[in-house]
Amino acid sequence: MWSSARDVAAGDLVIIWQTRELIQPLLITPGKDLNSRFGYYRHADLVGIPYGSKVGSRNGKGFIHVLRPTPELWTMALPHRTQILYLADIAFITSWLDIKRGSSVIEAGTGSGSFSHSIARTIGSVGHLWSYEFHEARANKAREEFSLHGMADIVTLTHRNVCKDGFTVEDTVDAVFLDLPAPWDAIEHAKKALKKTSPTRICCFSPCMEQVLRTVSALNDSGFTDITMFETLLRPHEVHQLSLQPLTQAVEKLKKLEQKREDKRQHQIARSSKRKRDDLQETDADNVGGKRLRTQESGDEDVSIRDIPDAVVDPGQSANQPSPIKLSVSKVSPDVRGHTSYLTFARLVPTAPSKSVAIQE
Amino acid sequence: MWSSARDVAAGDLVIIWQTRELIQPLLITPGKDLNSRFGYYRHADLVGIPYGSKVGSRNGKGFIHVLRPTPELWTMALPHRTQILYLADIAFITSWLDIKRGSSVIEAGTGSGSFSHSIARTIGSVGHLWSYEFHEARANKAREEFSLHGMADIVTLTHRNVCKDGFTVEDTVDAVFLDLPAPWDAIEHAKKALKKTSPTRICCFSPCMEQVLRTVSALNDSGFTDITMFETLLRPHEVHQLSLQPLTQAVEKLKKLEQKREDKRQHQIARSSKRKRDDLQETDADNVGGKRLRTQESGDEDVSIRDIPDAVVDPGQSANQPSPIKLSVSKVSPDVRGHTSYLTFARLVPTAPSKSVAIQE
Amino acid sequence: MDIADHEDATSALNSFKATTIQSGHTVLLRLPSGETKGFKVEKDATISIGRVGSFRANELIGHPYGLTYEIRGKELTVQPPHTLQEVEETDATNELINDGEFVQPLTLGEIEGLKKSGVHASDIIKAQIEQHANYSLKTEYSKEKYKQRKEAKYSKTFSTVEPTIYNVCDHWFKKDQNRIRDIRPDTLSQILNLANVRPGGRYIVVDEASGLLVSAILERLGGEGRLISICDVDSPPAYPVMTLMNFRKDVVTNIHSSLNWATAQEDYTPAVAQESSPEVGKSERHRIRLDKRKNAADTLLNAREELFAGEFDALLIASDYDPLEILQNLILYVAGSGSIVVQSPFSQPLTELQSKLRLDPGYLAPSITESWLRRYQVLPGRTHPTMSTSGSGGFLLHAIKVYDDPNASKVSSHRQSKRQKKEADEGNLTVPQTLESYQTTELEEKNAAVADQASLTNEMEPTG
Amino acid sequence: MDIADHEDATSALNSFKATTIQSGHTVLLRLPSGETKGFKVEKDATISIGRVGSFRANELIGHPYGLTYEIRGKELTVQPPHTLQEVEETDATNELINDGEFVQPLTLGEIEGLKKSGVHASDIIKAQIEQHANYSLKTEYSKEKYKQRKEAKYSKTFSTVEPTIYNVCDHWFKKDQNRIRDIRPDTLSQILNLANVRPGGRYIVVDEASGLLVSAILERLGGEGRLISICDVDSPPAYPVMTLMNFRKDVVTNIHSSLNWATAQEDYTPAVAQESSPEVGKSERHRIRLDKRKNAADTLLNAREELFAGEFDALLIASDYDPLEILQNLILYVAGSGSIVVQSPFSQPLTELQSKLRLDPGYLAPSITESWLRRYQVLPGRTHPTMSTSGSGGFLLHAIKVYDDPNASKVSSHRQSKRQKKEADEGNLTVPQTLESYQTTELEEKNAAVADQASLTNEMEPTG
Repeated sequence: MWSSARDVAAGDLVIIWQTRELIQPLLITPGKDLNSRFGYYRHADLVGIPYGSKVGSRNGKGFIHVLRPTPELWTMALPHRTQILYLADIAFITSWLDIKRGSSVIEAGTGSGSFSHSIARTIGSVGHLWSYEFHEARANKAREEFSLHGMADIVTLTHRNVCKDGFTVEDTVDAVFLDLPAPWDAIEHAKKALKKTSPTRICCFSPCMEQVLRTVSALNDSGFTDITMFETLLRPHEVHQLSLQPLTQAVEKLKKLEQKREDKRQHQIARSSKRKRDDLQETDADNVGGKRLRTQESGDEDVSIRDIPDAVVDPGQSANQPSPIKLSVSKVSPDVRGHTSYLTFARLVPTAPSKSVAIQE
Repeated sequence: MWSSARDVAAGDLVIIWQTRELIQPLLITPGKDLNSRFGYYRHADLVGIPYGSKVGSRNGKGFIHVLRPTPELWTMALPHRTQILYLADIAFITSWLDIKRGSSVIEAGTGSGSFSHSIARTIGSVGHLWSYEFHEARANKAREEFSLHGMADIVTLTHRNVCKDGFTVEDTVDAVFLDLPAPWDAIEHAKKALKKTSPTRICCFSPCMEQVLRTVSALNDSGFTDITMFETLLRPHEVHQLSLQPLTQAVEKLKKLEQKREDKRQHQIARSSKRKRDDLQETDADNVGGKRLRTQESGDEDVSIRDIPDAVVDPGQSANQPSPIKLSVSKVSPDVRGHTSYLTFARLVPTAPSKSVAIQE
Repeated sequence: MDIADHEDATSALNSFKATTIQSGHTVLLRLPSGETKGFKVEKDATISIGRVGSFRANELIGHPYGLTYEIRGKELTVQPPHTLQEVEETDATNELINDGEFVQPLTLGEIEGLKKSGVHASDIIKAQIEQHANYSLKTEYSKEKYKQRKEAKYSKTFSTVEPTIYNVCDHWFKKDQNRIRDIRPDTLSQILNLANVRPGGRYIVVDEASGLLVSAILERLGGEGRLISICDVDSPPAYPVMTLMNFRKDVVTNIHSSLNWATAQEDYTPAVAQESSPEVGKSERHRIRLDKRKNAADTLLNAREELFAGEFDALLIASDYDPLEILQNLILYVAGSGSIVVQSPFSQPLTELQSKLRLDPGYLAPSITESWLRRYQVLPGRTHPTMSTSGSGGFLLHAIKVYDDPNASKVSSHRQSKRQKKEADEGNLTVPQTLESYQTTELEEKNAAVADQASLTNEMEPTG
Repeated sequence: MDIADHEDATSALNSFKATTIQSGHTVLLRLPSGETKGFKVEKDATISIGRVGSFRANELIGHPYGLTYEIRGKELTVQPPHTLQEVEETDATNELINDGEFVQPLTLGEIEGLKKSGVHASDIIKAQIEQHANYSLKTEYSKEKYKQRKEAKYSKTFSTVEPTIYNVCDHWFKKDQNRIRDIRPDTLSQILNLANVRPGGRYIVVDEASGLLVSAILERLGGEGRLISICDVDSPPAYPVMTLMNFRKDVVTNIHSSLNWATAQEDYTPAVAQESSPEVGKSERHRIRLDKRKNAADTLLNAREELFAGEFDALLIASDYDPLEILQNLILYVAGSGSIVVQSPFSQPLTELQSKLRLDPGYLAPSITESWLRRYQVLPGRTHPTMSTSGSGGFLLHAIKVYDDPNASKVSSHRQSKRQKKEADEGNLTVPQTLESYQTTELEEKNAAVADQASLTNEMEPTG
């Protein structure tokens, strides 16, 4: 597929990593420039540098990392033509369907090609992928892309409505992957396309439960067995630095705070001044305000780092205080994708051999 | 409900905690004995001790903890007449249905009473629970239990098939909870029983998705709104003590091991003895065996604590070695309940007030 | 229930919370986007909710919560409840629609014109749909999605949201989960049940979750019981979460007291208590101030006395201070067999705590749980879990306070009166009925050993 | 694909793994209980699977994997595949069945008699059902459950399970997840994809997961590529997981080498390499031994040379040693833009590692993920997630090896030939087509700042 050389060459497709949210493919075309918020770069400057290099912009506005494409990076960088499959689903489907070097695979539809790239990588040049897309413009774009990425030998792309017209191969493939709105219409076609001499497998990708129920029923009717269904997700974790404050310190601070306020009050009483009435209340209000502000700040920055007012503690004293417990901790990120699709799997059992089958070696 | 006194009295229902797997209710009946694998106890001995006491057996065979019943402990201790609801579902349902002090609630069916006890606790003596059970023997057992637990004033138990015959109250309750095989048959009845002057709520508890789909449709047809569905689970975490071994130590051990073996070999060559041939292989085999055995042990005990062979290290040297990093870590227990039921919720919106409604205060 | 005074309880209940919207309430409104926002309802004031519109607060006052309204001018019309509509699948697919060619036929100016002329949102959408070149080619699913998006944009409807603890927690969790320490409604409900919070109960809480725990416990007490909260500022903080609950202040004052970490120390004498000089013969103003001060002092001293008397039903902790230190300060005041529930956004502090508590015979079965919650879309034909969910709802540690008997595991130790001894000797050896299932249970380990491995088993959910 | 020799690759493929059961294979059999167990298939031997029965191994040899058999005597009959049966709901409920009265009408002795007389399992079940007093009163669901339970108990059928890496991992995970460090099939699949494991690739692995990673990488290489594994014992360990894969040993030897933590040190000279004296003129036996030793030495030295030459595609780690130390030892040998994947059963070691790596400019975007997996029962009318699932499938840390340029963030720094400079000057400033979507992207922070907050965002799953 992509270049496996150490260094970037003209004509290579590279991945330009600017931030986690900005990962873009780039076809190295000396003479062209790359202009982004993170600076200005010339393609020519990237030729000859090793893959994985950090490159500063010509105008000092930032930097990029120049990476070698992988199907996983491609999934993060690709132009979306449809909703796409992500790592967790792709990896799990590949594993359940036992897709590996040399496998023959069908996928329908091609969509944005996220799954296609991963499968092409995994089956290698001795495997083959038949990919079907019913949307003509998308099919054409995908075909261009596969060709540009050196996958033309591995992938055969067909513009076709497989639910109506079936697949282009028979008794040929080890695995079928259906990402269609109505996969049940393609299941009999899939059965035809699968090999009959060894165990073969199918996966249907459906976001809704009602589609699953209909798919299960169709798979069962077509003689598929071991029908099972999975959901898988990748839960990214955030790392935080947590410090558990010692309580004794808070107790001391509060005692001092109260004493200070009491001293002030006594002082005022002694002076018998006119401004008596408001002082206590002011102190109260200030304090409540301070507390709320702190809570908000810690909310905005990091909930785990919390402080009680430092103003009232003599700096000299803190050395005697127990120090906070520091921990490096993690939790699942708040915005986890909660569902992608249901993955319905089934097997097609090979025809039983006759008793006279010779022992193969 | 249960005793709120500090000390255990004769006639109290207490919870006897022997192990996490063995938690049993006991009605304190002086004159009777409690005989278990963990020793022999007299009820009379438990009278007058504070709740929460650890009590040793008379025959020195173990101990028990004598606890005050709570609905949560009752759920762990109750005699199962059916599959029961557990903490996560009960708590969530209670919260979504806004069940609190003074609430009027319907549940069907009563089952083993796990939900009933929790609801009775939460609504208190000013609330009321109408509980329906279609299985006569179970209804009778539950009625006895409620009476024994001092809940007779809070719970009205009716032996009735609510799908066929509906509920015994109208325009009365704030919330309905249906744990029935065919909840859709009871939804119109539930609507009749709910108050119409304030927002009311319903929850249907169904293990299978097909039941959910049918329930959602019935709720919608009956005019319930905000139909939504949840699953909730409690994932218990195991705590492990983890030590990350320093790699440098392993490197040194391996170097010594190899040197030792090489010395032995050279020694043998020098002696030109007959037994040459097997030595190297033996060492290999031993080592492999040792490795496998260790892995198994760590598998049986704690996967996280791992050692490389200590036999080959001089004890004097370990002081100079970097010490392993010790961490107290946790992970989800391997045997988590993966599904209990789908919780389908909906609201019944109160009738809109006329424009002339007086402002209440 | 063991609550004595039925009548008192009922009256407290009736006055704890109004069931209809009142002037002075802070009311959550659900906007067309699905988001909830809090608005103060004041008699004769105008409530303005951004581009959805504005209306007079009086229109809501006296209404039950939970209704849906449409704003027409400054007036509100109650809307019938929204029911789900079946989506019929047609033969249309997205096959022939070219990506990026999804043209919007009405210009923004045209839409604004329609809106100003008072055309109803659903008609604008319909107009858009009719003029949409590709609309009929799209599948019903895509159409529905498109319609919903448009509806959220042009709709002038909103609903009032009942201030249940579920709704308030949900609102805050979505708005700023850090401020409530990641406590999701499901986790909150577990905290309340694990701590056995019930009307008439007595609880201690350390709430650094913006008052979420305080609010939830007060809601569950419903006016009957006691709550002492312990904070790390010298005066009780204003809890932003509590604002949305619309409790009656007088009832809350009766059942809730607040101490701080200094005043909660037995060996500490608060400054107010040091007061001795009666300071008679001062001005009226001064006397009022002194009375106020006296009341505050009494409240404080009473709360201290109550705390130190102990026998609380449970201790609930959601704090950034070392939880072990908090327990060392407060465990004394929890009744035997009472619950301890500690919440943390991270598992690590609870892991450390559990590994210490399991060695302490004063805590029975300390166990850590994480709550898991999943919400589903249940539109007909399109049932699936929601695409985005909250990652974490925080972690809980639960344990039961017990009284150790250091001799119990070795030899038998009993307090026994002669009468009890006699009864016991006469008693038969039959196993009580409630324990009959026990006889057949196969146990593989002694309980002492099992108790040590406490963390390895699922306490709350025995398989059964 | 950039693989040169198409023919070689094909032949390697064909010989890597037999597609039918062969003598010498260790075959997983799925028993009626649903459990899988490994059995060695040796020509002419008898395979005994407990109470299910026994049969001659020859009956399986030459068959494709995945068939279901029934044991009749010592013979196997291939069974047609099992399909799901629709459960019809009747009006019956469990309402009238009294708990505890579910009497089994056939005694154990009677059942044994039937079994010995060769009655078919399904007939025994039928007989039991017919005599079951309450059976007709039970709901169809209960009946189905009852039938399944009985079937598992009396059935004499089993299936052969194809040794896919999924099946082997699943088998080990259920059998003893500790020994494979909690690596569930889904987590394993993510490891392989994150590390970009592909035919022809070159990988370094530290596998303390009983050979699961080694097996999975070899399976993915399919005979083409290179794998160096580094272990903490002096000779390569026997990997129990690999036994079930039934790889051809000669192909594995060609693509897999093993070093240990001592021989993987550049500054260490292994003892075998110290050998200098030719020791000629010894006995035949001695010479054979010397040759063997010479071969072992060559293999070791070649593996060292290969490792130290570097440019590996990825480094995969599943180890109890401090992962930071492992990286410090091996990162040098990973190619620029190569992947690092570290697995742990606990999040904590990866949390520590991530907090260090994010400060190291040699690692791009170190991020921690946990895999989540849920399996469903999909019997018609009874679709729900399985009641028991594995709690944890372990955690992964993924990062990309990059070459830092300390000046890059401050000033521009370029290697530029004159020719390139000229081209660049002539080039137009148009943004390349593949970047066109970028122009409209709104970014709120500079990349330097964003990169610092690396862990706070979901790397692998951008919303889109």
